[in-house]
Amino acid sequence: MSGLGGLSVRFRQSGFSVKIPSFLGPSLPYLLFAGAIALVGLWVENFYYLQVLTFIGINTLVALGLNMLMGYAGQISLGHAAFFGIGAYSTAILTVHYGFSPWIGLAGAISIAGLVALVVGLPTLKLSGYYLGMGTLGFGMIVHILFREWTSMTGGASGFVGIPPLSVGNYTFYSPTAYFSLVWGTVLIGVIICRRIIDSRIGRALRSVHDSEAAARAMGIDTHMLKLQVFVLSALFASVAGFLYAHFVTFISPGTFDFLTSVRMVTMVVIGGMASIWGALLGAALLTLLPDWLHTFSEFEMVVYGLILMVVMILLPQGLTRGILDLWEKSKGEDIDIKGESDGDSFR
Amino acid sequence: MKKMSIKTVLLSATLCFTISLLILPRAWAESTWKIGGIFAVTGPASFLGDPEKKSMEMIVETINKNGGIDGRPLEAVIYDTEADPTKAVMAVSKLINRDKVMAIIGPSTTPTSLAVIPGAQRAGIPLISCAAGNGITQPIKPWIFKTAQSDIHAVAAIYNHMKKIGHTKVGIITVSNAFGESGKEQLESQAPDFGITVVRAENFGAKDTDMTAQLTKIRGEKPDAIVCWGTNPGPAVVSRNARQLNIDIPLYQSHGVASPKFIDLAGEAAEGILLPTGKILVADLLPDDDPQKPVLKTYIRQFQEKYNSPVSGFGGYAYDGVRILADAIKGTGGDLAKIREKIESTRDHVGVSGTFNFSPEDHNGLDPSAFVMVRIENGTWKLVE
Amino acid sequence: MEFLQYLFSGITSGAIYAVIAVGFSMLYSATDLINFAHGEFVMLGALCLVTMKAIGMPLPIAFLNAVLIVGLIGLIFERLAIRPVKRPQPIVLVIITVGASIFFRGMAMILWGKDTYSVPPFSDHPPIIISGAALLPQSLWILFIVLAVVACLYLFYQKTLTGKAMQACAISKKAAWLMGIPAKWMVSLSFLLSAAMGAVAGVIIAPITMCSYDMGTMLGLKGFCAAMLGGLGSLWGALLGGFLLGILEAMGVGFFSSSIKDAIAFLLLLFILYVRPGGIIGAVQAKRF
Amino acid sequence: MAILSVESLSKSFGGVQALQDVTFCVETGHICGLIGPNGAGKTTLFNLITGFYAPDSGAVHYRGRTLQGLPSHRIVGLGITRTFQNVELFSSMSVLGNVMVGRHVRTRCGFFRAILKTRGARAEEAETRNAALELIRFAGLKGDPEAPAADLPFGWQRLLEIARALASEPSLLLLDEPAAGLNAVETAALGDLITKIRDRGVTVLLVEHDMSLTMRVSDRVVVLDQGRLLAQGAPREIQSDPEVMAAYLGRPKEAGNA
Repeated sequence: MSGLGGLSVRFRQSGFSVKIPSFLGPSLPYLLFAGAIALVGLWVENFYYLQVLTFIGINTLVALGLNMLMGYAGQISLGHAAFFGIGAYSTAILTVHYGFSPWIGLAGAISIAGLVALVVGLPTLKLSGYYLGMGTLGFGMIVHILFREWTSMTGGASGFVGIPPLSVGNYTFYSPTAYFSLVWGTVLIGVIICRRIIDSRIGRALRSVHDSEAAARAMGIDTHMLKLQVFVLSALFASVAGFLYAHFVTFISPGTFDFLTSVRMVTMVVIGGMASIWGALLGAALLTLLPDWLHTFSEFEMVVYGLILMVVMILLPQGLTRGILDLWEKSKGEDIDIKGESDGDSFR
Repeated sequence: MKKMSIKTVLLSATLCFTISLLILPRAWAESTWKIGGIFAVTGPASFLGDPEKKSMEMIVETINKNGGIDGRPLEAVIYDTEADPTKAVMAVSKLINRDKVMAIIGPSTTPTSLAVIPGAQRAGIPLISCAAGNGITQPIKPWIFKTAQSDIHAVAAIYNHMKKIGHTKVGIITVSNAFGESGKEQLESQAPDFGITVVRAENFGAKDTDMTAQLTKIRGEKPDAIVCWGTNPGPAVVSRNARQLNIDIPLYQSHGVASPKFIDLAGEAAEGILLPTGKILVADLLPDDDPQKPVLKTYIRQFQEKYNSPVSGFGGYAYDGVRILADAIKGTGGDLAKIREKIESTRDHVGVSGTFNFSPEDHNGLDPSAFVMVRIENGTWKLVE
Repeated sequence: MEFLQYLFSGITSGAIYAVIAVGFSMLYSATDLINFAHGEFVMLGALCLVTMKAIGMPLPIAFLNAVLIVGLIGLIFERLAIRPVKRPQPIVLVIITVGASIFFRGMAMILWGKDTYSVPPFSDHPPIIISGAALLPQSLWILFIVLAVVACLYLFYQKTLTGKAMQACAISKKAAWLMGIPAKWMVSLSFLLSAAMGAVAGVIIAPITMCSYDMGTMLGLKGFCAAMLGGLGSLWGALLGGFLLGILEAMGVGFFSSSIKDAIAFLLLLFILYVRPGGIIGAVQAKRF
Repeated sequence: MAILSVESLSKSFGGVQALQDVTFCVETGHICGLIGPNGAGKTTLFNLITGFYAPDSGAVHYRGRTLQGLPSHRIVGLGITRTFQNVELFSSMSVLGNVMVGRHVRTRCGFFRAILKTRGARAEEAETRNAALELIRFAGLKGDPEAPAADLPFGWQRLLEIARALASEPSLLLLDEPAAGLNAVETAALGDLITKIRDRGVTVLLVEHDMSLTMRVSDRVVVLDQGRLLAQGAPREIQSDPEVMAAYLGRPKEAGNA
């Protein structure tokens, strides 16, 4: 078929294929994506739009990690705002209380979040379905209470002020364009990491666990350890996002890392599409822009929010990305295989 | 796994462009004084943001009715932060960079104010916060002002009243949010100045439904009085629980519950409760020579005419903020540095929340006289000497 | 004397958690589902009561109307949101019910506005004082009503045919379907009953907790922790779990510090999930895999 | 030398005694048929060997090592893989993808190597791909390996599952009723494949109801009935053993009454 020499890109259905030189092949989407970032970064000078795009970038990072956990490994987490918070508070405490440089803060954020994810993940990931949802929710609540009550370290409910901005040598990432490119550069690295994991042996193992845990175990995959590794990976993504958030807004308060934020993160993955990287990007963008679109009738934001979650989950279980692609294919007269069984045996 | 359908390639490219196109800059007019407002209109702090938004819209309308400022009308652009720091930061940046406002009123809560201060400072835009947290104006930040009565004055008013009656031991119970923490800090730090010792400090969740355990612990320390620092509905539950435990020692509340809603919620448990409040609640009981009386009267009349709902002291913060800003804009032609100067040098500005005397060292401009002590007697507020 | 007061305050909040937990367990025992929006049904029950009383209805009629309305809402919710799902895996249902809870909260905010309402207690004689510790009469009302309701549910499950059919559905929908039980209707019926249970909870706790559009979330989570503590699916377990949680919280505040009050519920939840998912009574073999 | 020996294995679920004191062994390089009427305990025995269940008593020895208490993914590492009675394919993946997952135990690329895309990882990936393609051809699966596994006809899905199991280079392959639902042509092809597998040196334990297939390919046959070992021996002996016939067809009535 397609050895390493040339890469032929083939439409799944219509057999149309175009030859692309192989060294360019696998990294084409990244180049396009990087090009898009650079273009938007240069073209948009208005600080507000850069700031909105930066927040979208930070949310995308979280969505990418959660997408690996929920979309590929099929494990739900209702407490991921806790890792987002751990990342933010670790760097805040390390840089302000102990005077370390922000990059030590980053290392601290990653190691603490990773450690907590390991300790919490071991027992939690033995659970499944509702119990896993409740276990992660309980964990998220406890961490939120910890942020609020540990006043000496976290500044308690009134928040943590004066987090230093990021700087490399004597160049500080003050200007929104600089921070925009830093965040979206991290997102690009995140996308490459996810893509490489998905296309590797680990990615296949993940999807096999999602499709049929029994068969995966029969193929010698240590499903519990694998779920734990992905849980830690998604926690690291969230903590890096927390680090970037803390140094961007230079103020954090427990309210930003509560249960509603965890639900918003899950919504990003759900809307984008459970097992698609670009879906995570789409979901993050939509969710970050939603309050902006709704600001005129802000009363309805919660109603619209709840509706989106329900409607997407009921009608488009695979999420908007796949939904749109399927509609696009349907409009081209393709026959798409509708996976849902007939109504008769939809019982568990 | 080498295969990659062309679809994802096109999808990723169009995705990034659509996002940036979605939020194209909209054209804006130059002919009005554009000021921004960010309040927690919905969400947990809506009892603050909602009246503040209404008051701002009302005062802008009245200013424009009598000719605007230097002949140009005032235009208010108001966003809802839902008391969420991230939304507040985005709203401020939208006001500054897209709507190109010249000054900002709000936000309503302390955490959101602390979150937006760096942005306003960097952009060099005067911001008048409606939150009470002390960290907003301490240490002094050139562009940041505050019209809400500070917790320092509220605690001073309570402790003054206690000193007069001879209470020396106090038990405090505070809500576990920013307002509660700032109150607890002041209650504990100012106590020695009035010869009072805090014998017990407890806290409760904003949504908690039963505080009898905390009150029992406080009662065990035999204090002379109890101070409850929080915003509805928590303090109403505390008052009821105190009545159930028939705790007969006096119960003080904070200015956070200085609104008719508290009496309605606490029911007859509100009888005899003392609390500091802006003069707005007892406007008609004020002696006629009180300079604030006419301002309060007009504010209350206008508010009830426009919204036919009871007035709340919190709306007054935004009302004063806009009036101070309007006076400062006069004659400066929109030069932000001059406006900042004029705000900072505002003297004897009689507002709803008190008489403002700003100075380079005091960006709140209020003193304990902004507060008066009231007692709740058969369902209404009564001034206490 | 203080211990007794902590015990009484524990009983008061325990009664609240218990009556909500029963709703969770009842739905789980009948449909094997966990409804994260149950807390919002409690809120809707309380706010409906407020509206009914505002119109001037006497308490019993208002009580009945609130329960009927919310039960109907539960039925419509199941019909529109739960039944159409093609492959009802837990992950899908968790997200749908969480979305529903946000949706109901948003609607309540629009209909009832943002501030808090108070409701007079059912009977207004003063608190009962036993050697210095005060117990609210309202919590006794809650106790009696919840016991009565649980007794009715128990009879309904054990004695009536529909009750047994519902339990059969939970164990195996396919088998029940083969036996001619309209499984789809059973699920709808159990949602109606669970929503009605939530409304009952909302109405009887309203005098203590006061009601606002966002009271449902924390109460719902605490109710779930109580249901898990007692043993998900067992009605008596829910009662036991509710009171135990309330008393433990009150003791925690009394003897440690009030800031850990909320943490107690969730720490217990995690403990139960990890060590003994069946809960104290372990009535239902909890599915871990 | 026996690659697998089962010693007085017993297992009961609640009141049901699924297996009772079963002892037998499978010679290396042999195809051992395991037959018995429904409910004889064949699948339970299967799951005990692969570590899905833990036995009540007795032990399973594989190459002299006991499999007691080993998690199932370690047992596969030792070289024992299985297929399922009702095919358990990875529906979201392609045919090639499914077989490549089979290679999991034989490859080592972890998270870091995958992220860094080291030369070793890329080489291992290419090698996995080629091995999988070779196995797909070996199993006789034609058509596009990139096609989704769920689109394959049922017969081919069975072959795919066997190819996937082979991908982990097992020395003992357990087939759980591979011929169920296949027509005559597909069953014959399956028989050839099983013998080809044995010729590659893989010992096969075959649980199957299709007598003609089992008798044709098996070197030895073990018969289970109600959880007990009934008989074991060469296919011809088993076919003529009266006990076996009785277990399947029931005792003939005493001659004389109609």
